[in-house]
Amino acid sequence: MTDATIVLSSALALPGVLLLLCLFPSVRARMPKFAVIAPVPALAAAWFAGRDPSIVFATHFFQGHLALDVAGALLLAAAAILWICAGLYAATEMRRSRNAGNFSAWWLTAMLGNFGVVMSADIASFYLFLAAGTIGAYGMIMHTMTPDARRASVTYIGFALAGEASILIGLVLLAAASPGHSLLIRDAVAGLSPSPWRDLTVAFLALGFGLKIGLAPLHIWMPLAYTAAPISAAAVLSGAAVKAGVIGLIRFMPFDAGSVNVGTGLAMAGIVSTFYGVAVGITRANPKTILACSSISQMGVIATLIGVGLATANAGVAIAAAFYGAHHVLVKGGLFLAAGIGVSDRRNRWLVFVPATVLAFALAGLPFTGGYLAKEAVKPFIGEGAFAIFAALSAAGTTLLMLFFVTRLGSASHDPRGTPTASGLLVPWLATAFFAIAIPWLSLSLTDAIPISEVNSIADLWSAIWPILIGGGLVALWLNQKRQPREIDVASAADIIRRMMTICTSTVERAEAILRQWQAGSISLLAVTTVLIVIIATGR
Amino acid sequence: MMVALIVDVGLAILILFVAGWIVAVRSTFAAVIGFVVYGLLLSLVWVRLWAIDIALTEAAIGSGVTGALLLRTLSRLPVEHSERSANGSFRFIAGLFCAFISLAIAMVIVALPEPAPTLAPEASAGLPAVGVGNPVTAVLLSYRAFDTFLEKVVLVLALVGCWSLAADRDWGGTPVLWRYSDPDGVLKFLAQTLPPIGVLVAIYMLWTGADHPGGAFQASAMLAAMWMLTIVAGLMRMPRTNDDLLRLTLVSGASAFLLLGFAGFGIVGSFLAYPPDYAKALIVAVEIPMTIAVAATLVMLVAGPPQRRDMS
Amino acid sequence: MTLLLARDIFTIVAVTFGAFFFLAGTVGLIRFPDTLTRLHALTKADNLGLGLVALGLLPWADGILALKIVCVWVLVQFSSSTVSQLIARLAQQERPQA
Amino acid sequence: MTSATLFGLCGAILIGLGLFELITDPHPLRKILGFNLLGGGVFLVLGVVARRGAAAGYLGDPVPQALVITGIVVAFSATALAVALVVRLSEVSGRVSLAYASSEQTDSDGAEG
Amino acid sequence: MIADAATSLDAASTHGYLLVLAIVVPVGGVLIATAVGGRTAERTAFAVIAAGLILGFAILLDVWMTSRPLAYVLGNWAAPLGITLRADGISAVMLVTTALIIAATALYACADFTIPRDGLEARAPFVFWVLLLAVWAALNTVFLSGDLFNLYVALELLTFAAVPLVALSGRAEAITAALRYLLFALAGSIFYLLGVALLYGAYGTLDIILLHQRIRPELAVSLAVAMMTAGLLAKTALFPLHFWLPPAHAGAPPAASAILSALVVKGSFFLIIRIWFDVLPGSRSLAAAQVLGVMGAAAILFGSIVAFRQARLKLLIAYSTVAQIGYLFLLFPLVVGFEGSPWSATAWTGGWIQLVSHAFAKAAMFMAAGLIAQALGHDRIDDLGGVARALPLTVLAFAISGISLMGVPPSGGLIAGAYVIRVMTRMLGPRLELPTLSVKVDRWRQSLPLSLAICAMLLGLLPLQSLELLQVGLPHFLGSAGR
Repeated sequence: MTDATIVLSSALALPGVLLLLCLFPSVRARMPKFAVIAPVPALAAAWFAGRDPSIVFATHFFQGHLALDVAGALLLAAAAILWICAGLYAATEMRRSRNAGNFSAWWLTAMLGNFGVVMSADIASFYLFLAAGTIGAYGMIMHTMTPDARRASVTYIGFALAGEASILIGLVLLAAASPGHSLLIRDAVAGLSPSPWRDLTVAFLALGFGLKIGLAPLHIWMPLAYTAAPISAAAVLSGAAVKAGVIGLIRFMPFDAGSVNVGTGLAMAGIVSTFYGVAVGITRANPKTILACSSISQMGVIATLIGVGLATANAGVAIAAAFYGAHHVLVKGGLFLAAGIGVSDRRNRWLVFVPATVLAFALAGLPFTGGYLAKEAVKPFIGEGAFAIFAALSAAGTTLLMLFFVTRLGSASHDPRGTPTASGLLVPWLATAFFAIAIPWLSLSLTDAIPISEVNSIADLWSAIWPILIGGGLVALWLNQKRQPREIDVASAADIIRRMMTICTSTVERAEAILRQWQAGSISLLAVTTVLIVIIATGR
Repeated sequence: MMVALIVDVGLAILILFVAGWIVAVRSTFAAVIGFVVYGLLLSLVWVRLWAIDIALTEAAIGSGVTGALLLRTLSRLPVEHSERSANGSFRFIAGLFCAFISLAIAMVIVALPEPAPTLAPEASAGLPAVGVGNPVTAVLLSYRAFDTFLEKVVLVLALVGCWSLAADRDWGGTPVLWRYSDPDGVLKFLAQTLPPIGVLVAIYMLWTGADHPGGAFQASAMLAAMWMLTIVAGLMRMPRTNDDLLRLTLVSGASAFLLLGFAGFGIVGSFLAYPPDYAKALIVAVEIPMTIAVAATLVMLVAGPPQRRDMS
Repeated sequence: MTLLLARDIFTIVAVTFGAFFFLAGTVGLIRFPDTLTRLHALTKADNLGLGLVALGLLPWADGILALKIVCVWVLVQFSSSTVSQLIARLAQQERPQA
Repeated sequence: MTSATLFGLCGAILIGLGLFELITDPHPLRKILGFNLLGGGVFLVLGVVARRGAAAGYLGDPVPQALVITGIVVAFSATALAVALVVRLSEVSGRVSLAYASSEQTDSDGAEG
Repeated sequence: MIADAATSLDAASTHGYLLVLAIVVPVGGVLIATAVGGRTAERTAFAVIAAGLILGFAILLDVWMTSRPLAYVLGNWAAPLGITLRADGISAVMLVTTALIIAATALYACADFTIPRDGLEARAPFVFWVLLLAVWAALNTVFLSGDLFNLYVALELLTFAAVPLVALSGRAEAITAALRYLLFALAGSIFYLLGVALLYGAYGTLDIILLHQRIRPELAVSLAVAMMTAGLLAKTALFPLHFWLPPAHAGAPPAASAILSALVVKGSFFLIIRIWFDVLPGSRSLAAAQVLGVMGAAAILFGSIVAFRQARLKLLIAYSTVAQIGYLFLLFPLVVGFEGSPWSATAWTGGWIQLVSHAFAKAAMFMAAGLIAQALGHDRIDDLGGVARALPLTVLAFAISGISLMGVPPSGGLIAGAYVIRVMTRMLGPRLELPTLSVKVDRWRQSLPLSLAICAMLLGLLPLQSLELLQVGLPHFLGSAGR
């Protein structure tokens, strides 16, 4: 067993072991504290992999393989840090909850799924961890058991099932086309090009993962889920867990062969949701909802990026998308924590306000923040020609949305009796904010795999700044006209989903009520017999 | 030959008519009576197909005992049952499917290969080793003895299943056949006169079964009929279901087979194989407990689950 | 020769009469008004009908077979008489005024 | 057209009739009758196979004949068990019907068979 | 089997007597238990189980080591006149699976069905123990017999053993369910018998190997196979012929449900496999296989959704059985469709692993559900909150078996597992006060379903290519990968 094997498998083993420990009620009660250290091995693994991008670990995990490339390492590192910080936050947040134990059980499940998805190199284990992540997320969203939470979790699981189904079909097609039925993702994707069902396969996969990252119009579940979930849960879900879709796109899209149709479609959906997120977000009141909408928008950018790469058969987008995503992990996670803390506590309001504003601008790509690097990283692909406009507009939109968020952050919690904020909440938030700014630079210094043109000419800076200024102007205009932002109506959206689900299930049940009768059953016996007779007799 | 064919056609038409009547008639009682008639006609068909053994079995078990069982059941069921019969379209569709299936089978039967494959030569070639003259008996008790063995177990299981439907408090009680008390004892007289003859006939059937049509099943059906007669006439009591002797009798048939099989292991070196020189003796030796066991099982199956009330 | 002819004629006559009685019995079973009369018709068919048929077949059968035929007839007599007794009593219980 | 084939066709029709009765008649006892009709038909087919296999001085192939005898006994056992179930059902629930009475698995049509 | 038809037809293999014993020992148990009754029934059962486990593993070992099927010619009457018993790879695997599950069930059941020490025989225990052995005998015959009519008798044996188990509780619903089950199963087996008759009429033998050699594609064969398949489908309860299953399996006592759901339906499925892959010659009808596959897919979707909507735990598990049966039938289009390619071998192995794993998992689920129902006095899913704290091992067993049902990748994943998740969220769900336990459930009894569930889980992780055992004695329709 190489040390690589140890590192990689321990990254999954530790959360797994803790999860098993949850079976003992006594341990489960104290689990929120233990859960904090669960991501540490994953961080170590990312560090090892990130230090020398040439090496790729591979190990046998039951019948599956684990591997970690640079793209994976970037996302894994960011995710691990966020899981740690949010874990600290959760330990404090859950102090009052009556069944914190169950929460951290779900927490660990989601974490396991998240890390596993990033690290798994074969189709089977990828799918297994994807399912685990979904289950964990479902549990965390449902945790508070309020009506909203139930509705949101039902909606989430409904969409998740649809996504799983689509992904599963894609994976099965992929495996069927795989040469020598090797289940390694790399071989399968490489061997996809001759397959007659290539575009179909890619389309199913893209659809499924697109749903996972909340592309419009498949985004409905996202605002509901993140608004209903506890703060720490919302942070890791929007930050880390959602990246399962991103890594899925990175791993499974055949960039070398390319696929114009699917790529174009994906890019279109990405562009739409980039602006849709902003347009919806600025009409919402609840900061968490606004952040969720911003996630839709940001994921839209990534989808556009990958779509372009797929359409132009440009494999370079993978690493760029990973880099962009890694930045988004920390920023979005951190902002959720900020939204949770709020600015009710007058003493250290600035401790929330100032970093939050910085992060907001970072997301928009303000120079010298990590966000600037992220924008730079994606520029070579969606920075030229028509896409330049798209990039600028998206940056402007992001600015608008995020500044709006900051204002909501202020206005959301103007209660006179501000309760002092526990340092257990404050410290994780500040840490996350710091890493959000630092990690991109850090990783840039660590690896040269990230293609960023080393230029900070005035022109570049200006091209990065003017959209932000436009965004600032827009937000000023927007706030001037005094229209009351709406609380998100969880009911309406969720009820549509629920009605859809109940309709189909109840039709099935009605069918069952008929089939359960002797008459129907026996007549179907006759029918089956007849069909078999005819088919076998004619088929020979 | 022509005459025979005409007779057969008439017989076939008659059977189909009775069957159709069973399906069509409204009263269940009439249907059951029709079924008994159907069984008897069927045994005539077996005679026409030169399968005398089957004819006897069909008449005895297929028609006789089954008929008794069904009539017994009718007397236990509530007469009026509010059953809305299935709606027309359903019956129509079902009829279409059934017609199709019948048609398919008919086509296959007409197209069966000529000359027909048969195992008759092999069966007759094996007879000397078995030592019996009736090939059917040879098949039942030697060539395919394993089937017969399992089928004995099936009978036992059917009885256990039937008993398992008793109420918990009735477990181990006594099943109830008809009880008919007649003042001037006509039935009693019959029940005293007939059984000796019946037992004699049964023994004869069992013995002749080795070389001529007849055999264990027919004999056991006869025994069962006699026993039921005596019970109905009140000459004998129904045994309790937890009576050790009864239990032993019920499993004796299958057990005898089992012992014989292991004896084959020991002597000839193969399960259920007979030593060539005294094979016939062994076969008859197995048939005797088998006959008694089957007879007892038939009676018990007709009588149904045990009960504790009555106890006349 | 004549003996053989006589045997044939005897058989034909006896079986024909037997068949006639069966027919009559069946007709009676269908046509007669109530249980008792039907029973009467039926027993006629059994006794005479079966008896005559058996009688007619006897000359053709050698020893053991003949015995069997007689046995059949006797046994049927036993059972049918008993059964008709029982049925008759049942009918009376149902209709005491009869 | 030999008489064997004739009875074979007869058996085919009997199978259809029995199947029809087994499926369409709501009364369980009638279903059991249907099953026996059906069985009779199948046995008849087997018997026809036996008759056609007449050879080696026998008027029929003894193997299928033996199968029919076994089959008849098995069918009788089945009938006995089914009948016992019907009787028990009427004792317990007072109904003679295959429809469920309980709320749990109530069939949409109450008296369905 | 074809690979060495000649040898297995001529002489019995050296250890062939094991096959006879595997059938005869349970039968003897049935006879003794019936004859003596009382406490002897239970004791006999355990004696037979000990012997049966040894026999099963002995047969498995022999087949594995020699990688040739075992055969035994009964009464020295070789086919076509006589009956031959054979054990190929799949029979051996099924024998062991059956033995293990029966043993676990017996240990589980002796708490419910123990006969009072005063020795007075009671209904339910007597019937249960006798029929448990009978089910076993019937299944072993189904797995081992090489003669189509003998298989018919075995099928009926199975039915007669299973139906009273369904009705054991004596409630009206249970009896109704049992009656429906019996009538439908009888129709199924008569269909099968008709097929047997036609095959004999066409080829004059009932022996599977001889049939495989003589059979030709013609109308008689088509009709026979269609009738047999349809009849067996009815007994296997493949959608849409499943209507009898849920009430029957949910109405029986938990131990009985475990046997019925885990093993009994597998018996008729096994027979379908025999007919399709052993009797039929190389050219199987792909269209028919696809029809089976479509029905299977429908069963998965339908069963899972209806299971998701159930209010009672046992019914939910029963409906999940309907779904799982669907999975088994996906094997047909895959194996037949990829015939000759390595894929078909993988599909074959995967299908069998799925079958065995489902057998363990479903037994475990029903046992767990039985314990929960016993402890809480009900099995309403919505009121299961906090049971995880009361019966941790049981809930763990349920969870693991649920995962192994949904998680054997790439099976239906969440689609199949939605109902499992629902139940688990209920069980782990918030409940401040512990649920009041009407009965105390001791730990070793909880460990039985747990061990079964773990077996199921481990099976799910077996690599698909590495099991040549499952292909011992099969005709060469599979691809080269596994051989």
